[in-house]
Amino acid sequence: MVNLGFSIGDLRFRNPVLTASGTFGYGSEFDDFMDVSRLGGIVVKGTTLEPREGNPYPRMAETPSGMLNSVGLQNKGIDYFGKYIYPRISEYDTNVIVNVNGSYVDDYVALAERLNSFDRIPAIELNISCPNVKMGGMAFGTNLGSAREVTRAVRAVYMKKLIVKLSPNVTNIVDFALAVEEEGADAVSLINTLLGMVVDVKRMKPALSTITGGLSGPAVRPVALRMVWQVARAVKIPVIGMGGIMNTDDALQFILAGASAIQVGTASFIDPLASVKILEGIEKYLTDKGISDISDIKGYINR
Amino acid sequence: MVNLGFSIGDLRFRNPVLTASGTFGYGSEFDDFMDVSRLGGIVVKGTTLEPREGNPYPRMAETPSGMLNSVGLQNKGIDYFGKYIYPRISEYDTNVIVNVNGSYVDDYVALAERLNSFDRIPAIELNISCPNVKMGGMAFGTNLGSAREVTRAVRAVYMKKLIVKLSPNVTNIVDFALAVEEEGADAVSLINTLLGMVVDVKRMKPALSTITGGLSGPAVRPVALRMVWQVARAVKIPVIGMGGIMNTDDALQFILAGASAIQVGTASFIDPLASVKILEGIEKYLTDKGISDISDIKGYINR
Amino acid sequence: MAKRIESLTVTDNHRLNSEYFILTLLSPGTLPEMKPAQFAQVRVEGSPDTFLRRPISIHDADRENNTIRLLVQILGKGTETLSRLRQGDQLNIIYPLGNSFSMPLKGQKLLLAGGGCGIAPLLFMAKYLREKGFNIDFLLGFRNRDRVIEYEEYSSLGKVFLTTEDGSMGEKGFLTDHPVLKENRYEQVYCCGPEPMMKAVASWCRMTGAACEVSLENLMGCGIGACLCCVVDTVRGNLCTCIDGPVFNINDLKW
Amino acid sequence: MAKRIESLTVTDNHRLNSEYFILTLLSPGTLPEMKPAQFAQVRVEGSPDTFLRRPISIHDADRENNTIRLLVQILGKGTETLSRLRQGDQLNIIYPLGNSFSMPLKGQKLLLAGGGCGIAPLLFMAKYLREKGFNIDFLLGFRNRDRVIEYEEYSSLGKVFLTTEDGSMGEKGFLTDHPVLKENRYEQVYCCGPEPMMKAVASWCRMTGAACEVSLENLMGCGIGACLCCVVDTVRGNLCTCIDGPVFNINDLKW
Ligand SMILES: Cc1cc2nc3c(=O)[nH]c(=O)nc-3n(C[C@H](O)[C@H](O)[C@H](O)COP(=O)(O)OP(=O)(O)OC[C@H]3O[C@@H](n4cnc5c(N)ncnc54)[C@H](O)[C@@H]3O)c2cc1C
Ligand SMILES: Cc1cc2nc3c(=O)[nH]c(=O)nc-3n(C[C@H](O)[C@H](O)[C@H](O)COP(=O)(O)OP(=O)(O)OC[C@H]3O[C@@H](n4cnc5c(N)ncnc54)[C@H](O)[C@@H]3O)c2cc1C
Ligand SMILES: Cc1cc2nc3c(=O)[nH]c(=O)nc-3n(C[C@H](O)[C@H](O)[C@H](O)COP(=O)(O)O)c2cc1C
Ligand SMILES: Cc1cc2nc3c(=O)[nH]c(=O)nc-3n(C[C@H](O)[C@H](O)[C@H](O)COP(=O)(O)O)c2cc1C
Ligand code: FES
Ligand code: FES
Repeated sequence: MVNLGFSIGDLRFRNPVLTASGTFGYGSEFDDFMDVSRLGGIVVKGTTLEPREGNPYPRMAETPSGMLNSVGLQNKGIDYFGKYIYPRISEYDTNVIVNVNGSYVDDYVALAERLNSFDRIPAIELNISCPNVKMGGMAFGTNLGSAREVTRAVRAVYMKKLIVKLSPNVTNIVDFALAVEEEGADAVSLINTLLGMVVDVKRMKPALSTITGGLSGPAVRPVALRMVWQVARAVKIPVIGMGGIMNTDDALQFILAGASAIQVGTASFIDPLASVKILEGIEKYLTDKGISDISDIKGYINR
Repeated sequence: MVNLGFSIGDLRFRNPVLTASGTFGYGSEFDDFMDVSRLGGIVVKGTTLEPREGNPYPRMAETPSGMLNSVGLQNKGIDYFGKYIYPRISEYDTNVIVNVNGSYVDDYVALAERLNSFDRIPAIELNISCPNVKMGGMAFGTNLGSAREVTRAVRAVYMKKLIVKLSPNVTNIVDFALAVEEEGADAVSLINTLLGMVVDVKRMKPALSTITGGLSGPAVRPVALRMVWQVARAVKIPVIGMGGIMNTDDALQFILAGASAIQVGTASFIDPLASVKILEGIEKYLTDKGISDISDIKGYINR
Repeated sequence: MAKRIESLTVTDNHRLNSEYFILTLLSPGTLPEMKPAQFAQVRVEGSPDTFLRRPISIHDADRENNTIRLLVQILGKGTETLSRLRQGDQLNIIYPLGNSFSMPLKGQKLLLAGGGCGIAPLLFMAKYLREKGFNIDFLLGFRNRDRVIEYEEYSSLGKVFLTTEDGSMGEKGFLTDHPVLKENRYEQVYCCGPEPMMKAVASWCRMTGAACEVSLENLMGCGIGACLCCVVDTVRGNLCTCIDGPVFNINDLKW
Repeated sequence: MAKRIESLTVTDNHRLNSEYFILTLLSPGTLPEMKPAQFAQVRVEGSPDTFLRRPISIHDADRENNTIRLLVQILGKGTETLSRLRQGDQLNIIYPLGNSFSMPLKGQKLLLAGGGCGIAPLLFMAKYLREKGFNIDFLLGFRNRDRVIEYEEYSSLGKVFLTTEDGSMGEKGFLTDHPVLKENRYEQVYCCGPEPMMKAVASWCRMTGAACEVSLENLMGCGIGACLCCVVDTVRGNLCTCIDGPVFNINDLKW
């Protein structure tokens, strides 16, 4: 038997394959295809205090080996989540993590406080990197002072595991990782989407209603991998890597570069089974190589 | 007849299609395929004062819709250039631009001074964004103070047109564009490559000898286009856009977003004729639409 | 109606004209239950530029032979690649997706209106309605005579009224210009096609008081409600075309 | 020898075994002049993951029929996609690229040594040498009997000495284990194959004083000297495998 597990502090994950926020709905969208509970965890949709309608259509454009989105955190707010989604999602036998968003520090804090009381939510992912909202989001994740401030404030009220999700749209992501680690983050996850744009030449207009959006998919993988490698060498807390992971080989790249776990994002759109296939693939890889614990290959390229 | 030309100050380009430094050799590599003089200009290989061997092999990795390189400015130095390459390259009836590199401000300055005397070189492109050298390069392009300093110093000695090539590996590229504009740059070109990485899972090692390298090709196009759009709205000097331009449609995206001209980079590896095809394609597009001057569509999406 | 991912075998790729073709696909097992207007998310292999799946309506289903048919218009790189599929090739799809047209009330006078590739879901719907004993009229719009497709197929299921933009077949003009709309009092209209066409039909329905459902064709990231990219602005806020649609009652839309 | 970009027509795709196939390609015009060890940069269409062209040696050229042949080993996504080409498909290539093996001196005793897909350029070279009146010996290495390819072809051009790693055909072991190397005094060796094999041959040549040229297989970005990605560390500094090579004299290499 291969040990695939990892931990954030005393929170145990049975394997290192999670799904990325905004790409896996609330899990139930995938029930027809797979047993969601097999995963190490799922990170649900970006959630805010109040309901949000998100940005106008069109919110998506296809790009070479990737896609651009500007959903803009459409969600029904924490009340609706607590009442209608939480009971259903609590049935999953895996770690369900809520992706937490706000326009002001107070929003994040209020939301995190509310989430303390959700027994079946053992961790939150603080999204300070959403490029698709006018206020908050990436503004926090691209300014060291704000990143510190919001992490500190949330840390002060949130009792369980705090993961901070970093923005790749910065000169030096390591500075941000170190800053949030210092402010008490239990783990960091990266990368969120790269800010990008597509012009529809036929219509002579931007493809997205919001002009710019967030780039994801295999196109960004080399950038994501580089950042995960840089951050993993710098921080002591676990690093959850993501960005363009489509298959086992891609996932292993991140683990070899130092990630403790990975999140599968856009890949789930192309193959809803991507996450479980990757999980099986990692297990097979380790078994074939006679490696009994995944931690043996974590950061291997640095040796 | 369609007017495709554009100018940097009083330097006239007959059309907006240039080739990107490091991807078109010294032009002669393409003589068998095309008449290089048809292009608006060519930017030759990154040049330094002294000869450089570049980084060890492997220096390249394929990525989804792109490639990673860490050539590291291999070139024979300015003396060799002046003696053996300049005479040959001067035969081209188009603007030949030298991409200028250094480890210290003084290197850039010395090289720029030398280039003053090359009559057939009407402009230089100051590369403050090479991610593949240990000293200089991107270090200048990711620090506002250094970017200013090197631009100012070169401006003080260089008499002809000064283009500054910006790095995309920054939080806010507009700040850099404005800074170098203020320091006297006649134009900006962007983007250089995004810092990325690939791990060879089979060998459990980084694919590149240098671990990280520069990502180019269509994968980066949405990021490049977004940055060109941001910069073009902020500066008054011409913006030369590049990053993943493979065909006419891609080139038009940049022009519609505000670029005065574009550079074709990695595309020339896949199709050595890419640049002339794009030139012909732009001309046809304008003719078909009955547009007589390309400047009529420059920045059209902002209207 | 569980969704599934399945690789089906192309048993036929029939070219209708320069723009349209019909793929016949054999399921390796038994077809799932499917309803009219549901669609499949099709994986386009071998096309470097098609990263995402492409949504294509179920045009027809043959439960006896476990085959489905897709009517596809060549629009860009994805559909162009699909047009080159050959017998024996595999096609990976996720299906059936989305809601479906609602059932009409007994005795209602029905119109199935469509244009372009929007006629695709109408065939499946017509067969469904015929099984339930309904009579149907079709109102189909094309650019010109050469673009008219599947005239026979539809004719065998109901009365077909045609418009072409240049008048080379049927009535000249757009769908809503057809005199049949003045001569008949349709009570329930099912519509699919280009947005301007659907909007015209919708406003005609509003005028005449006919109930109307339209099947929308938004850009889709996932097709299963996971990405929230395919939204349409409704009176109940942003809804997903892929799971809350593709069929919407026009009263819910802000048209 | 001007380089050109050309779309050639696949007239045959012959499968040798699970790993190797030979493509025959018809030029739309007259073949360019080509020399042994030159290669083509092959565009792999329809493979979402192959962004760059793939370098493949000219295995054979038939000037009368204006066809060339490529011997390809399936290694990854690019070559796998090429293996599925069918008669009539188009293949876009840039060719001929690179330098070539040098001519031997009159009367020199020659050995053409290769393994795996490294035997590809040796056929072209052998034909070339035969035309010039040279006699040749081949020393070819394979993993096992089932992997031996084109034995007849090479046999018709010279004496073929074989090694297989498991001894299932020819001598057991690696190329340099073959007794023919002890029995003969080769003066000029042309070699192509996996790097460890070429290094072994090179050191044997150094030992015996034979002149030796090897054809390298580096990763290539462009194939035409524009990207500087394909460098090899030589006594004259970093040189490009694509234009300064693929053939290098072992005295220039730091092996
Ligand atoms: C629920 C649903 C059912 C559909 N059923 C069918 C069907 O049965 N048969 C059929 O032929 N097509 C159908 N479509 C449309 C089909 O999905 C698109 O034509 C296809 O995705 C185009 O892919 P492509 O790669 O060929 O074009 P691309 O190269 O992606 O695009 C070509 C051009 O078409 C535009 N475009 C592409 N997709 C859409 C879209 N969905 N809406 C508006 N503009 C678009 C692009 O912006 C671009 O300008 C359906 C769409 C939906 C949402
Ligand atoms: C001048 C030259 C001539 C060649 N001639 C032939 C020939 O005649 N027949 C033939 O079958 N092959 C030849 N090759 C090798 C051929 O180019 C590669 O096998 C091919 O590019 C692999 O592409 P792929 O997409 O199938 O593999 P990929 O999916 O790109 O790679 C699969 C694996 O092979 C490794 N790999 C790929 N290319 C190379 C390389 N060039 N060197 C070392 N490792 C590599 C990759 O790192 C990876 O691990 C030649 C190469 C050169 C440089
Ligand atoms: C449609 C879409 C919606 C997303 N929504 C969120 C979100 O709500 N919160 C968040 O932190 N990240 C969101 N992301 C970013 C992903 O979680 C992930 O960081 C990013 O897509 C990179 O991974 P990938 O390339 O594997 O998709 C979204 C991404 C996509 C494509
Ligand atoms: C192999 C290679 C070498 C490069 N060398 C240089 C260089 O010497 N100087 C420079 O300013 N940019 C260099 N670049 C960057 C390109 O000029 C260009 O900015 C970048 O590749 C983005 O454009 P593209 O996606 O069209 O290639 C190089 C790029 C590649 C791929
Ligand atoms: S297409 Fe993803 S939610 Fe509808
Ligand atoms: S492959 Fe580009 S220089 Fe050799």
